[in-house]
Amino acid sequence: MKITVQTETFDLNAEVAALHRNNPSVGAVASFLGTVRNESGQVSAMALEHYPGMTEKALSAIVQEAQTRWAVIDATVIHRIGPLAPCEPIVLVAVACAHRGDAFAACEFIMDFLKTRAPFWKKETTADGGQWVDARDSDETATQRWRKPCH
Amino acid sequence: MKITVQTETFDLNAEVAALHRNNPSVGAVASFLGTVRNESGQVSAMALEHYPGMTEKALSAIVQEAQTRWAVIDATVIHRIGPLAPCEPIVLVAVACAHRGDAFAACEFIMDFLKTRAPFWKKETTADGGQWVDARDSDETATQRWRKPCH
Amino acid sequence: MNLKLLYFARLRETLGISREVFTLDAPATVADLLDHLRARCGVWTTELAVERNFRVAVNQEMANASTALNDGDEVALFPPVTGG
Amino acid sequence: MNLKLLYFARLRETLGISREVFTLDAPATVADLLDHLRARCGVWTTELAVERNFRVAVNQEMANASTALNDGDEVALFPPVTGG
Repeated sequence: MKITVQTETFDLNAEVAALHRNNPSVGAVASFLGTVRNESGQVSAMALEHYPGMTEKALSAIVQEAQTRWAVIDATVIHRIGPLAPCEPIVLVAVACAHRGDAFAACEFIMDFLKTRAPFWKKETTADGGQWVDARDSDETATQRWRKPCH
Repeated sequence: MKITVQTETFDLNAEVAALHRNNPSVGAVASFLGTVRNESGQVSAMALEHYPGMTEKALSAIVQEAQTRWAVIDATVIHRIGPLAPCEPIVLVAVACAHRGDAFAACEFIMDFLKTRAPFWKKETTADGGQWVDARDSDETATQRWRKPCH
Repeated sequence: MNLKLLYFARLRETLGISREVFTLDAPATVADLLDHLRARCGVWTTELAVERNFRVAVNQEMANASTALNDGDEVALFPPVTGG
Repeated sequence: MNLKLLYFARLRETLGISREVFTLDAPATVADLLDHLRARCGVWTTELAVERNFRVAVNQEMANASTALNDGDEVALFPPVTGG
């Protein structure tokens, strides 16, 4: 498992290759790349703040939970912090499994929990100054659907 | 939309960059990389046969169906044919959307239909000679779950 | 009518043929074509038996037994697909 | 007992503080700590009002109002997270 919080960007090829490591049991790598959106055309920059220490713990716990639910061979989570320009990569989650069903589910699970449980905060810079991004209800809804049914 | 059937390998970075194209509406790229498995250690090579003409049509139809179901900004499907060694990449499906829910769903939908509706056939080479890979029931099951409910 | 028949993967190897032109009286469906092919006996009868798991595409679209055939159609026979 | 309080993102800016050491009588819960902070009045009362949407972590794990506090605990207050 690789969990990294860093200011610099990352290389998708290198990360997927490091995750796969020519392991012949791996048949499926699902990955998610999140990038800075600027739909309004108003965002000149974004800054990511986080809670050092808790971030890494929270991400590790999320990946470990995914590993108990699906047959995950290995997983990588990289989240950037600091200033970012529109279109720049923010986050990479990549999961290697034998089969695609496990890889897709684990990757989406990790992203959904990262969005609501990992202590990162986005602040957008526009001509009007800085504005903290509001949490979206849809992210909490996405997280809730992974709840296991009661027995 | 980019649909390619090719013998040579592909570059994940280049494909994702071409798909994203610095479009500030894109916030999410979900991708799937399928690689040649060799769990038994017996597979020395794999060969992919396909049905030229129908393959491209089938893949285009699958991506178009995904575009009617989710808010897909752009999508890329690359499938390799010919001889492949264990651990080599076979298939790439990458989908760019504004939000991750659409990207994950469309990417998994395309893979599930590719697995059961696109005319590719795998043949593994072992010490005993060539062996056509059998279709898996679980792939058909994965496809069926995307059926829309009747109204 | 003349049909262009194509065979792929395991079926191509077992039947020992990758393509042929086949002449059939119109009107006819995929089921009629399969009956004629099974009448060749041997591997044709066993490989194309109703209970065997194979697929038929007409003009590069998935078809079924009742799909009507027309002069010049391209009809492909192949096992369930296993790409990806 | 002494608590190490941390504030992040919008809360850090609005409250005008990023960290402090806070002394509180034991035993105490997160709810008790919040009551003491609200008693500072002004933005403290409005930002930490029960109906406001904020989160509390104790020793880097998500906590709730009834979470017990111990001497030396690190307590962080922050808005709902928005990474990814």
